[in-house]
Amino acid sequence: MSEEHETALRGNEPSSTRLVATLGLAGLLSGLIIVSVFEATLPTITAYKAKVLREAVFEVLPDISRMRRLAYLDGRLTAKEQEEKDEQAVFGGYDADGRLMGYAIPSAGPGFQDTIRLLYGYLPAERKVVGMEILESRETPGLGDKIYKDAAFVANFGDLSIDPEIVSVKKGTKTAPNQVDAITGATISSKAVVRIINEGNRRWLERLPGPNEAPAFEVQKEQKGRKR
Amino acid sequence: MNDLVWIFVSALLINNFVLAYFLGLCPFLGVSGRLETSFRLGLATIFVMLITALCAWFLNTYILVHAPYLRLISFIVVIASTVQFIEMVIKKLSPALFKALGIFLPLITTNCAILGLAIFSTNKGYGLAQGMIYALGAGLGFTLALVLMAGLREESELAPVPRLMRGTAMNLIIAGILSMAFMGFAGLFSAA
Amino acid sequence: MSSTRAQPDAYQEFIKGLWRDNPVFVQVLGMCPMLAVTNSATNALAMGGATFFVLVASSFLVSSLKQWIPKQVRISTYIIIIATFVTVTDFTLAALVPEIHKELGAFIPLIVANCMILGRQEAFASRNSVRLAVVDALGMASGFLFALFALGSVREILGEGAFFGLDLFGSDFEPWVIMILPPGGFLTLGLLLLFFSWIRERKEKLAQQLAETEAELR
Amino acid sequence: MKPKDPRLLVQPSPLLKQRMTTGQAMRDVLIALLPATLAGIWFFGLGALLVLFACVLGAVLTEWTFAPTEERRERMLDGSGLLTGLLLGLSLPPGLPLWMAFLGGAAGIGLGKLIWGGLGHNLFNPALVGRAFLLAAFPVAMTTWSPQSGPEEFFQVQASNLALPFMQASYDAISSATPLGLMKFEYQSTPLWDLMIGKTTGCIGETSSLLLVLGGVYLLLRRDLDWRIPAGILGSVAGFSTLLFLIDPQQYPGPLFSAFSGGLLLGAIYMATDPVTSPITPKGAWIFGVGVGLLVVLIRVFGGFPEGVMYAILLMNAATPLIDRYTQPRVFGKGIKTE
Amino acid sequence: MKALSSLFKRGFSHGIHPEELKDRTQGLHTQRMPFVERYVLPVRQHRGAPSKPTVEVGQRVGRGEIIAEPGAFVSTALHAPVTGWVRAIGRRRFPGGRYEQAIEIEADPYATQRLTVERPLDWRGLSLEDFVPIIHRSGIVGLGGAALPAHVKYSLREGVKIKYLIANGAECEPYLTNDHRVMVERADALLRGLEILHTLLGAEESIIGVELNKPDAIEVLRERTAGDPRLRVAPLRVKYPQGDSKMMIKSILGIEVPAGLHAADLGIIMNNVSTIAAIADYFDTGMPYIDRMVTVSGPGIPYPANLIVPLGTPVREVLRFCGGLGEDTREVIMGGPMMGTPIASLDAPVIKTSSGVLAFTESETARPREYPCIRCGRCVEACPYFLNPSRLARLAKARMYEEMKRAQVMECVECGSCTYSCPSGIPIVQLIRTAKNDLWAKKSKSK
Ligand SMILES: Cc1cc2nc3c(=O)[nH]c(=O)nc-3n(C[C@H](O)[C@H](O)[C@H](O)COP(=O)(O)O)c2cc1C
Ligand SMILES: Cc1cc2nc3c(=O)[nH]c(=O)nc-3n(C[C@H](O)[C@H](O)[C@H](O)COP(=O)(O)O)c2cc1C
Ligand SMILES: Cc1cc2nc3c(=O)[nH]c(=O)nc-3n(C[C@H](O)[C@H](O)[C@H](O)COP(=O)(O)O)c2cc1C
Ligand SMILES: Cc1cc2nc3c(=O)[nH]c(=O)nc-3n(C[C@H](O)[C@H](O)[C@H](O)CO)c2cc1C
Ligand code: SF4
Ligand code: SF4
Ligand code: SF4
Ligand code: SF4
Ligand code: FES
Repeated sequence: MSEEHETALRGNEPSSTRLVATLGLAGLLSGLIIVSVFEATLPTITAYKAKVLREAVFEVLPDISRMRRLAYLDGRLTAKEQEEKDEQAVFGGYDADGRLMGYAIPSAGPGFQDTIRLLYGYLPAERKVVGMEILESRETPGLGDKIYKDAAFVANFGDLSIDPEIVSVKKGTKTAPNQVDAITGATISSKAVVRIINEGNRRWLERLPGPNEAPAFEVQKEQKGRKR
Repeated sequence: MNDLVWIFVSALLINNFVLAYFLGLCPFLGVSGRLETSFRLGLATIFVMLITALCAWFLNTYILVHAPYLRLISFIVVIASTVQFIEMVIKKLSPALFKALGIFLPLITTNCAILGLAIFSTNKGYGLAQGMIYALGAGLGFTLALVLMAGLREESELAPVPRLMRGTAMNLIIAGILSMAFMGFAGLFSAA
Repeated sequence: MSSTRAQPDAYQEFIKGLWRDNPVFVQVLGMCPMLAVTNSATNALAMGGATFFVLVASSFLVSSLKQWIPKQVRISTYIIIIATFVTVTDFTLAALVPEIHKELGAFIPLIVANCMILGRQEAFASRNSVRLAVVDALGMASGFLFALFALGSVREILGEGAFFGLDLFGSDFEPWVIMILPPGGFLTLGLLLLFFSWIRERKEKLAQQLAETEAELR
Repeated sequence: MKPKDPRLLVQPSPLLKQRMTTGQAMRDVLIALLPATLAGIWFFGLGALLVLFACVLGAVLTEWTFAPTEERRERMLDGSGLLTGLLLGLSLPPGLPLWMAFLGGAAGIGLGKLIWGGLGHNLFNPALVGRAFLLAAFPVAMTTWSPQSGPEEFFQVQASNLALPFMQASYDAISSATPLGLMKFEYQSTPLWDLMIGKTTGCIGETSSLLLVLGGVYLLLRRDLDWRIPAGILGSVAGFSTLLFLIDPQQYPGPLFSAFSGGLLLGAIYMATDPVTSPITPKGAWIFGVGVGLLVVLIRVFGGFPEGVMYAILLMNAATPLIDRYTQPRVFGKGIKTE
Repeated sequence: MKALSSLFKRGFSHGIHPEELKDRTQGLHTQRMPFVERYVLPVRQHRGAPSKPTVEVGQRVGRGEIIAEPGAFVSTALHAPVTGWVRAIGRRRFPGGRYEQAIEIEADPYATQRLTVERPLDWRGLSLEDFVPIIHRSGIVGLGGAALPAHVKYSLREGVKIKYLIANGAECEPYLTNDHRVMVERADALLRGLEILHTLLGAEESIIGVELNKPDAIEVLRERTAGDPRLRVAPLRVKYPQGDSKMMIKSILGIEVPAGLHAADLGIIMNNVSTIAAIADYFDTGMPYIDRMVTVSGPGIPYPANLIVPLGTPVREVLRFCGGLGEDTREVIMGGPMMGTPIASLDAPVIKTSSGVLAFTESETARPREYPCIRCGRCVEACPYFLNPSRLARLAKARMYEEMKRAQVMECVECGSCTYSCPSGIPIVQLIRTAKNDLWAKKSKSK
């Protein structure tokens, strides 16, 4: 390095062991600091995540009173709170006395600008979508972002039949129960949302058991923790 | 399969690292003066990115699942050593190239484009194949932007650009217009 | 060095970073991770704040540890130090202001990549007394903060017709969407650079004229 | 005895010049655009005229303000600023608020021309830079297409035109999709003849294909534009879309529709051919044209926008320096081995 | 005509088609210009070193007598165009404004102006080695514009075997018709000259290249050369710069002379038709090069003509002989409008390269203001050497001369086609000249 630097740290050639030692020390220290901060902040962060998730689920599944995470493990849904890498899961929504009412299904796909992640509520009994919430998107402000800002558009998904599949139509031409009024000027994002939900259905519907054989909700334990 | 295509196109054009994410601006503004150099730096970056993706995937699957908090540090260490390695190789193979790239190879080490790649593909939860495709797209996109920029800059050097405009201000405006043009790729292959 | 001598220096160092060679407007360093999140004043401030903390903290640490860091591994050490602080910041923000953290998303870790921070360690902190290093860091960081804030404000005001999220021009203002899109970032920064170099030139001209007139008066 | 001589000029050779001048070229393009312009005004009413005027005003004022005082007159005279304004105006929706049109003209000249050093030094097409700016800044207003006004309401200007500066437009007529929009999102085509004569919605200047072609022929005869570029564009668009059409006639438009709809003709004949921002070598011109054509179809068919001409041209503009560099012909007598 | 020219597959690409404007003079039989009282003879009318005067002031000289001998190998002799007295030897101002050594001769009004020369010598039996010094003293230079002393081309490098001998009758510049008249009226001289060179250079074939706008010349030469296997006439498309040696060689032989080489290196010798005729005259009559054929034309000239003018005749006299100058004249040009040079004063004399004297009025000389280059590409499509004049001009304006070298500026022959065709009125070739001269200067300094 430059001369004045040599002088700056006035040290004659240190031994390689010292180098390693220094690095090791630095690594150790930083590791310590990081871990402690991590431990300190973890609860708050996870709590927040959970809160956001809860709100989303309760948003898309209007009249449920409890929820739990249902992971798809070797061919069946099993209640399982903490998540693992690349395991697929939905969220079961239950009424007060623990009967399963519907599922909140996460799904994602390409939008106009970037990937759109959303969560939608599905009632197996009526084969209906009853709610949709965008979790993440980078659509254009003023156009694409109407997919979550435009109440009218979101309302489309409040009571939407999924048979044979959901289709988006030009604004104001909705006739059948499985149609969605696209946003004028943002047809592409609208279509994207619809496509993403359809794909979610394609992936999940045959995996979802009917209300009665779905994993039940152990009422007593959970009630304390998960009161709203 | 289909989503692999989209991942590639998205990284290459729609969400070009330089023009949409502002990543790797230092080399973008610093090196794009000469076409030759830009091209080589681009290639170097592609290479580093591919390796980064590989490392990122490895770390994510085997280490970070147990110690998520070490993500940043481990990424940096791995990437840094990779670049060191490349630097040595290049020094061996073509001293000329090494001269041409000057301080920029070390700069790639801490270049946000590289780190960004690792972090983004982690956030998006990409697997190995997806990650590699993503890296390839991002690298090529970076190179594309860099090369186009170099061509434009070499040409505008002959023009009587207003004195105050000269230098970085001009380059940023050029980049802005370029990024406007790239908006044309938005929605590519996503509109079914 | 004696504090009496250091006093003016310190001030100089601070001003230098804040204005004369402002890291962004003059040196144009370390923009990348930043530009992306300057689409609103709030985000800009948050990002600036995070960078501020990291820069000052690492400068302090590096300058106080400089005797013990062998030069062969200094860069790696600096990076480790910086990365540590960044990670800390990341977690802290996530815990304290989750909404903003969501906005800034993947860009906080990228502070590590910011050339400016490493640059300061290498160029200044590792060669100067702790207090000078810190003052310098404060200056640079404030300069950086200021630049990001300027960018963020312009982009938010034009792009959303709002400032810190509160509406400025009433409901039927037509926002300039481009300002919050990537091209807006480039164009705004470019024009700001133009603007500041123009101001600097004006000042120099005035200074000259002043000197000349004084010379005449004598 | 000696008669007094005339005082003699001493100019360097060559002492003959052909008559064409750049100013004349610009004027030719203006003339060529006149029919299509008038048609546009006729179709969309007084509002369209105001939009055009606002654009030209924005462009010319900007040019005038930033020109060095001594060069002002000349810069105004070469008419390129005027042309930029007009071409920008022709590529805007007729219902656009005037203040946006003005802003577009200013942005086009400012970002697209002045900062590069003025006429001849810009590397992106100024009019299109202006349009791209507007499109990205005001996507809604820029994609709201007010229907054609019949002769009787020619003189009533739409409310949206008259929106106050920096304020939103309120649209009285409900917007109707352009032929391309219909094609892309509803898969319904528009009769070819309507496209030809311009009985469609769309930008002010893009509707009437016939008149645009007419102007193009005039420019060709005047040797003002490089025929290779329009040829390349239209050729590749036709070819590419024929291919897709054969694959799936329901979903993809046929070649004729592709060629005559949207801004393709306006772009191919008047904008891609901007000499300043297109390659100088003949080979380069071909590459440029084909490139634009392919990008247009790519964006129209697989992209997020119903229309891609503007972005296609801008992207190829960006590539032009590279194209020029790699299509330099071999200098006479170079690289020949002497036996 | 068009159909005919379209028949020609070969020929060079690019180039321009300026108006020919030859019709006023191409039909006119040549006249001899009467002698005037004073003659001014610069000692440097050719490329290379100036000639050395061999006479003093006051000395009497006879028409055709040598008055200055070659100053070097690349140089030539100078002979008295009239019988009279040397009145002055000193510096005079000349076209281009530089001062030059010149010999001033006052004609003897009573002299018979008969040639006073040593007796004509027989070329048969001469070898090329004896031939070169003879031409060296003949005062003959390349009349195609390069003004290279003729003998230089004939002193071949070792091992060069001459295949083709080409007579350049293209006369591609507008207005000029003197080569044309030579070919029509002095076909025999031309052919005799060709025979001399053909034999001495040992060429395999001799070709006369003529542009299609001179059908009569083509016809005459065709019938004169009919049945001679060594000779042929090659009609050429009307196109500037058809007369440039490399372009003409491309058109006639389809050979592309490599950059940096001379035609001679490929075994090709090219001479202008007038040069060849001059050589014939020298051997027939012993007359050295003292009379020059000049086309006097242009809108400023009342009575255009093809004149045989003794060297050194002041332009003023030539113009007076052709009815004086119209007072709307703005510019008087020596040589062709594409490569010639305007003169500052009418006292400038006719010299060996003055192929024409043209008087231009406002309409030719007016220049519209210069616009910036709009990259229209017309210059690119004009340049016969496939350069990129637009880029060269930009670089020149940015003073990036070294970069220009990389852009092959040195291949430019300064034909001016680019400037002619530029709608922005950019003085491209002028910029190129400055750059080249600068580069030459650097080169010679570095040497
Ligand atoms: C700058 C810009 C951004 C756009 N962003 C979106 C977007 O985020 N989502 C979308 O669906 N359409 C977007 N559009 C509009 C699409 O290009 C396309 O025109 C629209 O989806 C067509 O819908 P329509 O047929 O209802 O007009 C955008 C257009 C522009 C010019
Ligand atoms: C642009 C250009 C045009 C020329 N045109 C002619 C021409 O028309 N006729 C001609 O004899 N020489 C012409 N020359 C000169 C020829 O290249 C060549 O030098 C000449 O014919 C050689 O004969 P000379 O040595 O007798 O002049 C031209 C040269 C240049 C550079
Ligand atoms: C010192 C010198 C030597 C030259 N020798 C030759 C030669 O041997 N053969 C030749 O064809 N041209 C020779 N020329 C070439 C001239 O450039 C002349 O223009 C040449 O004929 C090519 O141009 P032109 O043919 O168009 O006149 C020489 C020029 C110079 C200055
Ligand atoms: C055939 C032709 C087409 C042109 N097209 C455009 C154009 O599309 N946009 C524009 O701003 N100027 C255009 N101009 C005018 C001029 O070239 C343009 O303003 C320059 O780019 C300014 O440097 C055109 C000029 C000609 C001769
Ligand atoms: S004047 Fe020169 S250019 Fe013209 S014909 Fe004669 S030699 Fe050729
Ligand atoms: S300037 Fe060109 S023509 Fe003149 S001597 Fe040099 S190379 Fe030959
Ligand atoms: S003057 Fe030179 S550059 Fe111009 S056309 Fe002739 S050869 Fe080409
Ligand atoms: S002819 Fe003139 S304006 Fe056209 S490209 Fe050449 S130099 Fe530029
Ligand atoms: S490359 Fe320097 S901060 Fe991104």
